[in-house]
Amino acid sequence: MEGNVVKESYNWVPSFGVNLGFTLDGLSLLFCLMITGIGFLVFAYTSVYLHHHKYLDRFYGYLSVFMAAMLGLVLSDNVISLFTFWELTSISSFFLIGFNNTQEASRKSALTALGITGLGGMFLLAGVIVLGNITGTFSIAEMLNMSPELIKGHEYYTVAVILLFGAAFTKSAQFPFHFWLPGAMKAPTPVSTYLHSATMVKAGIYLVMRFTPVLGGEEIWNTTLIVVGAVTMLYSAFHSLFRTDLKGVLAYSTISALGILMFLIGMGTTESFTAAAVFIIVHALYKATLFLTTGIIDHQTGTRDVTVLSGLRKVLMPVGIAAIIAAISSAGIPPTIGFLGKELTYEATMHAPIIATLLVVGIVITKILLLWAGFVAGIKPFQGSLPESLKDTKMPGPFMWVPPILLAVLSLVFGIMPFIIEGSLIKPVVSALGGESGEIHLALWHGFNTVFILSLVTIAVGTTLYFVLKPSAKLETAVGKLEAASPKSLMEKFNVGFTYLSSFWTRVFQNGYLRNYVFIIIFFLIGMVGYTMIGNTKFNIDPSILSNVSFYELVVFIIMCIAILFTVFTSSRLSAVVAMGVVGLTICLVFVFYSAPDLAMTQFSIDTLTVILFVLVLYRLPRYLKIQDHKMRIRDGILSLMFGGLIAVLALEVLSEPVNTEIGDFYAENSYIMAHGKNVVNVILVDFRGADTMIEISVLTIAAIGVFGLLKLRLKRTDRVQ
Amino acid sequence: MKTIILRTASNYLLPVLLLFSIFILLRGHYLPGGGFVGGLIAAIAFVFHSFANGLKNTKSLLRFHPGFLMPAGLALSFFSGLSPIIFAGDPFMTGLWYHGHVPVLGSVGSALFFDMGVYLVVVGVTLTIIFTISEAP
Amino acid sequence: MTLVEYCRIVILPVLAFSVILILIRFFRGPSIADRIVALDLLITTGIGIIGVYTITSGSSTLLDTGMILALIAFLSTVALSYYLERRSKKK
Amino acid sequence: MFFWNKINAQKVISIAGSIIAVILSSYVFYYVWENGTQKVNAGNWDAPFGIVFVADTLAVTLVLLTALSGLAVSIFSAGSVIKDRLRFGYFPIFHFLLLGLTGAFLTGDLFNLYVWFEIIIISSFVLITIGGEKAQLEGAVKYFTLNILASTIFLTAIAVLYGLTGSLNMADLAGKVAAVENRGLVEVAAILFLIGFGTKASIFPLYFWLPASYHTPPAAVSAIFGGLLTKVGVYALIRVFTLIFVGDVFLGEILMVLAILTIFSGGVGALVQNNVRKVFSYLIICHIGYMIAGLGMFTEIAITGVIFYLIHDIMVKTNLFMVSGIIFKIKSSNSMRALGGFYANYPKLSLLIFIPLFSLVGIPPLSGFWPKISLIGEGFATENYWTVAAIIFASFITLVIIAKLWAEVFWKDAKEIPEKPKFEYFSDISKARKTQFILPIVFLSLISLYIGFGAEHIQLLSSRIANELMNSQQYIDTVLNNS
Amino acid sequence: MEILLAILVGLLYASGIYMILRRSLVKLIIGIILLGNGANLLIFLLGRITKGLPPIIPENSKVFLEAYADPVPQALILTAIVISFGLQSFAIILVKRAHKVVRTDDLDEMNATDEDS
Amino acid sequence: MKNRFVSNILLTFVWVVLTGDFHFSNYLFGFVLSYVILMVITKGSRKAKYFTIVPKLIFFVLYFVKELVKANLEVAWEVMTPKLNMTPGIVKVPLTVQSDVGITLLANLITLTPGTLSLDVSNDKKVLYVHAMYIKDKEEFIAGIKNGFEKRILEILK
Amino acid sequence: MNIFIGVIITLGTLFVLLAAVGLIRMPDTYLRISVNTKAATLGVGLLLGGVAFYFYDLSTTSRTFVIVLFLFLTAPVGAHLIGRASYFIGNKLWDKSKMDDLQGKYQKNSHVLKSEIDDTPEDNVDHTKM
Ligand code: NA
Ligand code: NA
Repeated sequence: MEGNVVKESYNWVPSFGVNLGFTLDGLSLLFCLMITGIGFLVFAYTSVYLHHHKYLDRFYGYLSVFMAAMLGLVLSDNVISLFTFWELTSISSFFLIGFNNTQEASRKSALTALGITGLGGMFLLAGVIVLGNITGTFSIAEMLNMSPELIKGHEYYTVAVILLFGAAFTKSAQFPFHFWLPGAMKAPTPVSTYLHSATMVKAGIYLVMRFTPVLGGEEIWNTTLIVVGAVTMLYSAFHSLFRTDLKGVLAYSTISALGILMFLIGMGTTESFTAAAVFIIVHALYKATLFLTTGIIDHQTGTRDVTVLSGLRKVLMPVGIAAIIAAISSAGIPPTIGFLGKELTYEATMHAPIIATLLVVGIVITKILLLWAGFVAGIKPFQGSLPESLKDTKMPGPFMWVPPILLAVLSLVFGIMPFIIEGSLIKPVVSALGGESGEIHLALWHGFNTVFILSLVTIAVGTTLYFVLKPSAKLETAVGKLEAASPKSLMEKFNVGFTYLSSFWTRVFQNGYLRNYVFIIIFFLIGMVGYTMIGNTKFNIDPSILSNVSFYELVVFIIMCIAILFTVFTSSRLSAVVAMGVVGLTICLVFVFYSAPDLAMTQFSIDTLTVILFVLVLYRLPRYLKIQDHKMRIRDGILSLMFGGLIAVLALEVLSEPVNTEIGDFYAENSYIMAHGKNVVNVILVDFRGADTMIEISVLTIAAIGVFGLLKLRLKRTDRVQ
Repeated sequence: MKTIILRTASNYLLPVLLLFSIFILLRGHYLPGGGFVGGLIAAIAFVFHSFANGLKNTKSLLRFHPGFLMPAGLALSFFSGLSPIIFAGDPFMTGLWYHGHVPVLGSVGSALFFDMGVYLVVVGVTLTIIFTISEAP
Repeated sequence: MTLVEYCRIVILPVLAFSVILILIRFFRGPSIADRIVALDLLITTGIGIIGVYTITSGSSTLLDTGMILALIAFLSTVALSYYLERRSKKK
Repeated sequence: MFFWNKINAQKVISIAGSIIAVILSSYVFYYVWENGTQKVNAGNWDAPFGIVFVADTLAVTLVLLTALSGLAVSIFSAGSVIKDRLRFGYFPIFHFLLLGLTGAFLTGDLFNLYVWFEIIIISSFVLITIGGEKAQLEGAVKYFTLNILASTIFLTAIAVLYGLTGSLNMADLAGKVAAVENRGLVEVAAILFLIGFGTKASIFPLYFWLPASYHTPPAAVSAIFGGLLTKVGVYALIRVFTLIFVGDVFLGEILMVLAILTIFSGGVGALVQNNVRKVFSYLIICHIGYMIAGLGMFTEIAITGVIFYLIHDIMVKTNLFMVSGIIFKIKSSNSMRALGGFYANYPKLSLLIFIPLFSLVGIPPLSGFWPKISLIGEGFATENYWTVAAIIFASFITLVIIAKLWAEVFWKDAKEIPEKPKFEYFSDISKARKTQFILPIVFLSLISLYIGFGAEHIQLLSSRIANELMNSQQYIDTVLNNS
Repeated sequence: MEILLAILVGLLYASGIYMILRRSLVKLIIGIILLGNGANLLIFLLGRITKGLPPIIPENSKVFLEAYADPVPQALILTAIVISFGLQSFAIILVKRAHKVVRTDDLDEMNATDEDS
Repeated sequence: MKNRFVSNILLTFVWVVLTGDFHFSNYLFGFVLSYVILMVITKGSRKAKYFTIVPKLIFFVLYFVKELVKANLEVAWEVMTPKLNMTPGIVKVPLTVQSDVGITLLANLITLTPGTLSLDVSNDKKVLYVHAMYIKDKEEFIAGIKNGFEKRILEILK
Repeated sequence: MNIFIGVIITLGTLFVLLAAVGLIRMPDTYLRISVNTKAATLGVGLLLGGVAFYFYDLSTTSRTFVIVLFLFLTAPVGAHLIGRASYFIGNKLWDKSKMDDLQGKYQKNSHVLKSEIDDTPEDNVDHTKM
């Protein structure tokens, strides 16, 4: 399989360079096997787990969609289709987490998970687009074939890396985005098994691995991965100590494992790649097993509280065996593959490019804590005496207990015979990551060396810890107090703050007061137009345009000014209406003076009608309000005057520009000769621009229908609510 | 307003106003006027009549709902705009003209019918609005 | 001085002056009826101004506007009186 | 109008008319697609003297979309709008509105565009007030005032432009505006257009009328408003800024800043709403921001994204407001707090609704996703990082909001809402009427799916439109008969 | 005269906006009307004004013999005036209904639709 | 009476068309001519009304113009002189005319004359309330109206 | 001819001016309405007569004639209505007025106008009590 690549492609949106291109290489194969293999077992397991559930069909539907999406994700050669499947996994995960959607907690977790992974999705989208910009292609294969210097030297390289990390860290629950994952444990256990430990959360790992050959190797890439991975693994391994819910323990240990993976990839050596590849398998096997057994315990006993559970080996023996094997693998005790994984990890860490010693300390502590977590999840429930309340616990059907057994057995088989996976899985993965796959040789026994000593220390300390420190509700509560500073609550606080900001912003602008809306709009207009005018216009108002003013024109001007001011400032509505009549008359006179008899006539008729309308409505309207707010008036007055002044200056500016009467001249020349009319204005209205008039009378008609409806239509009480 | 003077005056002013409105409509193509102003004046005539005689009397004078004038006028305008497509194969609203001189009107063409449509719509709209308001509680 | 000049230099200013006087009444009121009367007279004067303006501009088509003013101006008065009456009835 | 009182006849005529409109506009679309930009001179007067109607690919695409939304909402109206409203001219005015939109897309004359805008706003005034309920009237007063204000500003802009050039024909203006020496005045005119159209398109800080009113009329009305009314403002902005005021850097920057603020305001607004229709209303604003951003970048690819988004948005927003209508019909409420249980009780319907909801989010490969590739890509290419951030923010917040809505309305247990006496619940109505509710949603959802999965076609279309817009000389030559 | 007309236009715009910014429904309508008048007058002014030469071809002539005012702005304003009339009548009725139903003339009290519900 | 008038108008048109001169003066001339012809050719009692009313109408108009000028000057004097010497008031004028047209005509003519203003007619049509600027003597004022406008109106409307 | 036109136009203008002065000077609404008719009748009539003579063609003559006719038809109706309305809204007569025969003849609610004062004083419009 090594080096063999299977390709299949279908052009989807070629304009974007988007195709459904699928490539099966070593990396894809590893993930494909996990997805289909564990998927198959989970499907079987679910048939019993949700046997009588009303919506089992729905559940299978979502699960199938998820599986398809996940496969698509790891097989895509095109980053856009990769993103598409990425989002589909988020959405199907949303539906699966929220499967018990009538429970508030379930909905909330689903929302949180979608929120975080959705945010990551946005990063991914931006990231792949930037990558597309850098490389000029959306095809991963083509990116891989490009000279890395071209990409890494590009100015957007860092942006692309940050964006991709954003996507990967959220999806793979890295600190500080990790908190959605424990929340996602609200989903039915098969979901937790499948999505939140084995597959979906590894999509981020996949992404980073996939792009390691393209973007990896730079300091920002490696350091970020190591630091984030290290913090994540330590932080969540530590946190798993304080859980009493089995799934909580598992969730935190999963996060920790994901951190380890990031950490390993970040080191960027063949050793670390090998370790990562092996650890993916290790983790998938033992964590899936533990989840499945936890599911069985939950399903059969009705509780997951680890402080209550004990002695179940007496009633659930096969399950117990699977769980214990998984726990041993998790602890890295031979002959499980877990041991191999741990050894490789220590080995790789010791050769880390930076601060190797510190990192070794970190990884050892993490492993110790994970040992504890694995024991608590896999051994503690089966150990000791069976409490009275759990005496009636029955074995579930074989579809439920066979899958974990199978997985547990695989942990053993691969541990004992690592060559099975060496050539078929590990080497292809490492070479896909750009490592030297030739150097790899997997074996359980590496000899007595530093790594082995570290392993021994890990096991010893971990086991001791297991016996000393029992999970307890007290501890959980105690650590709960620290929650205030955790990323989750910080995020929640941010959430609250942002919601507050949102409400505030919305209320400030959308405050319900029409006058404020108008004020803002006009203010905006003045600002924009004023800025432009001050910056650009010449203020060269041509004095020749100001033809002499006759006395009667001046009088018309004065009357109109006074009438307008009177309209504005009178305290009687009726006086305002009458004053508007005066305004109308003076406008009419202006039209007469300046050669527009048609306009004068129309203006006057319409003014008369407006007065009539007002009069018919006015006595049903209230008198003016007696609200005196001088500050407001002055503010509005200044704004209005600025607005008016702006328009006036604008008008004068335009008037000093040369005039072009081409169109009017055409009308005038052809009005009689071609359109048989001598009143050019009328000819324009009914002929040259008759379309305007046609529409205009439609406007009038609609207005009339509207008025009619507005006044005549009274909804019946029954209709009012419709 | 029940005053004898207004009522009587309205009886002689109504025909004068209506006649005047048609006059204004017809001469619009040559001199100031046209469908808009004509229609507005006709509408004002009826409104005036309703002030003097009450809405009921004016409505009975009209015999049909003024709202009917709107679709009628729209249709007239629209078809006079459509006529060139039908009769001459020209685009919408191309002027069609009867080439000959008709007393009073001058040339007769589709534009005149268009303007008449405008007139009817304006009358219909204005009266609908004002009558509706007058009737509303 | 020709007639046109006479109209422009003497007649129009006098009419304009009358308009200012009427406007003073409009402003002073005191009752709304006074304002309506002032508006009415303003329009009538406006017709006169339009008439004289046709002489100064030599364009008699502008008289058409005068016709409209003469015929429908009083409708505002009718409407406003109608309003005043109904309002007083309500009291 | 001659069938004033025969409601059933009105319904049939309305739907039949809408179907004919779809057929006609499809034909015109096909014709223009095959033969390029077409024009018709109204009254046989050549441009720039007469009014010219120009069918370029953008125009016919929008006309086709209008017809499609029109058909859907027409059917939806037949089922959902109550008799009394129908008796008072609902359908005629609804079709006037569609006519107005079509005319606005097709006209090549600026003043004629104003007149079409007026027919649109007066129809929308009537539709928004028809029924005259308290909320409707309160909303309408604001809607009315701010839209009139916008129209006045638009008219002011026309006055300035006419004063500068003496022309109203947009193609003619393209040349004449370019020749004006006083660039400051041209810029002022452009800003006036920006404010006039921007108010209609509901960009920041001009959008206030929208959240104040869109949730008040019947859902069918909101649907057509939500789908098309703001878009005609966007269309007008695209038209004048690609044809008349081309490539002004200052304007581009302004558009970009406004786009970011629009996205933010719409997004945070939607976040804090409880009423489903208000959520959608704010999301309209938020997503208008995308289009304005693309216009501000002013590259061919960005415009392609804008057009793609426009096409997607028209379909999906129309659909969502119809969805809000069906939700209201089922539970007599649009409050997210009060609603619940849809998934349990109406699983098939829920899955149907899932399509427009998540198309809106832009979950790939649903329709809202594709244009983002162009927009984000061009955002980087033109170094508008804040805009990219805003687009990402908007996508994210839309996701969060829709997921929340899904959780509240669909997942949450059905709450006991006291049954409104005499409310005609969805379960009470005949099968035929249920079909009238659901069929249009299915119809538009299918179109949305097509836009998503057949993105290649839409992308081809969008890029052709963008190409035509960026190379406007061809449009100008067609209109002015230059050869 | 242009300068006076420009001032008038400015004043009409200013007073229109000022009235719209008040709280009373009636003032709102008056403001809209004033604003509309301002816009019409602006078109008129920017279309350049000409004294005493209406664009009407003399009786016995087929074309203009002397200068004439530009007819285009006049036609535009006519259309705009009539449209505004339609809108204004609708506005007046809307205000009447709003007042009747909402029972206030105070625009500040009409903010229920903006509140979160 | 109506028939006569219509005939008169028709004949006028015939005249105008015959002469082919469409000027205003020709219309007027045609009208007078056909009026005279009609007057000559019409016989019987019906003749009286139409043919006596036209001269009366003319005289009436002249009378009105005279009153108009007189009152205008009167008011002009009042306005110009610095002191207001008016004795205004509202006078109840009993009506003899009974027809609506008559009452309206009377009232309007009174109003058109400066200085006087018809305020309203009582609902039973018995009295007209007139506001006047100069009421030296109430009876005299009433008589002035009754013997002036009202008498003439009665004659015309007979 | 021009001198004749000048004279009648001047006269017309003077009458309009006097009406305007009258409007200012007259002490009550009714008197103002009364002087108002000056401008509407002789003032504008003479002015337009001048216009008619100036242009001296059929179309101008008929138009001026029509304007004057319209004014004569409409002005008194308007005056009547506004005068009546002023009485309703309680505009008082000038205090030097000699008499008010209208006192107490209007009914407040029905606006019926009687020719004699009858026995419903509580319903009568009475300016002395307002
Ligand atoms: Na037109
Ligand atoms: Na008098």
